[in-house]
Amino acid sequence: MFLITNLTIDIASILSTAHREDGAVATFMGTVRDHSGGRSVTALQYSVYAPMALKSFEQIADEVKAKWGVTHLSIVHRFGRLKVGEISVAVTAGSPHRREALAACAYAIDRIKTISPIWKKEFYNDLEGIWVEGCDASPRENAHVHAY
Amino acid sequence: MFLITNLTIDIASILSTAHREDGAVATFMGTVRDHSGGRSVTALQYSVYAPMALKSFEQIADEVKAKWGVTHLSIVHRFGRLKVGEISVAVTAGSPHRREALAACAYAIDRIKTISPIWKKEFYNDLEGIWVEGCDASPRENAHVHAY
Amino acid sequence: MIVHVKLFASARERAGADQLELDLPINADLFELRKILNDQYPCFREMTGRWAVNLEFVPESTRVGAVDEIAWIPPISGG
Amino acid sequence: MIVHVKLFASARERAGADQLELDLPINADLFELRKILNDQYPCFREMTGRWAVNLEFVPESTRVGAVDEIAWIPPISGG
Repeated sequence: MFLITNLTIDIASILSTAHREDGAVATFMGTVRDHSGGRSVTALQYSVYAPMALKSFEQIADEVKAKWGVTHLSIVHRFGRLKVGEISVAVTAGSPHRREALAACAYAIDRIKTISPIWKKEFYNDLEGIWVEGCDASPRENAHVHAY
Repeated sequence: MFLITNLTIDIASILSTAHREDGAVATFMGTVRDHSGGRSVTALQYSVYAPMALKSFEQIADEVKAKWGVTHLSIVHRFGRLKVGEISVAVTAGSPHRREALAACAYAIDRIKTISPIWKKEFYNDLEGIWVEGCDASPRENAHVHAY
Repeated sequence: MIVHVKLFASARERAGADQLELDLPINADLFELRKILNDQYPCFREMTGRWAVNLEFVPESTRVGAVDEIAWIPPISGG
Repeated sequence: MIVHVKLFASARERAGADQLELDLPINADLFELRKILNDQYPCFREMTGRWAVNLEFVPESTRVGAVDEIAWIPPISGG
């Protein structure tokens, strides 16, 4: 399942789509922290280039399946305004083996942060909000960085 | 939270105890596979030396917190009879950083398989059931194997 | 030829628009597009980012046409 | 002195009991306990496993007393 949604991410329903017969299911969830760079964060806003982000999720799933033979990978990402503690992203991998499921989750979240066109704006108590500038690697550089 | 239970593991309620303000929550779930060593598995039975297993969970949490600075680790393990697809174990780690949360989950599940006194009996279509003989490492060997 | 450049996040806010319309020479590449963008919208001169064409990251040497979906991708921060 | 040895999983099934009662010399260690166990319950001779005393894995050289909780831990397979 690949999903970009402005609704609360329901982790139980995501897990119900995992192939439990596989033996191992690993999940990573990113949640909104109450601080960033020493400042108190009150809310976040995610903006997404949705069709390209979904395509990137499919690409990441293909990479993960090729590298670790996991049988299932789902990626769900929020957009819009999020409160502290809410889930911004959930990655779930199902595999016959635990190491592969966990490695697939770690790889997928790294790749999302490198190639998925999604932007985070942080809001503080007293400011307008600032777009966080994260990864700007060229696609070719990515290929090297992530060739592990 | 450390729990040994004969009831269905409710992953949503476990995740609700994770510290979502942390930024990163990783979960590993082991589920009952429908095959093992080429044979079709119909059910599993877990037997636990409960007070020692709970003590081992606490030890694993201490190790994980010392190694990766994760703020939260929960371990829940089933006992009794389980059907194919049911969750046998759920490990959840909360941390400010994703790599630590995922590494903590991977480490904790490896340690459970090495030091927690829990035994699995596999049932097949036509047989009485066989106790799976897994880890028999001495405590001293463990210390070396897991010193990463 | 007329092309449209989709904008997101900080670039969208600085330009004050979801997308920009530009008149490019036939067979132009993204390097030429960037020069025209910088001339017409000075706020772009300081911006870092990547190009995407038809939902894929591409190098600046890529030639674009009127039917291509062109997007300017500022440094990303999802996850 | 009388000690009790808790059994689990395959050991419990083979011995047909949750725990066994043994009469050991004072100050005996687990190595001596194992010898007495093997003599009285021949099914133990082929068993591999570890010793736990008071909920901790311990080496065979550990001395045990009547108040200790002694458990025989066959190869584990949790997770």
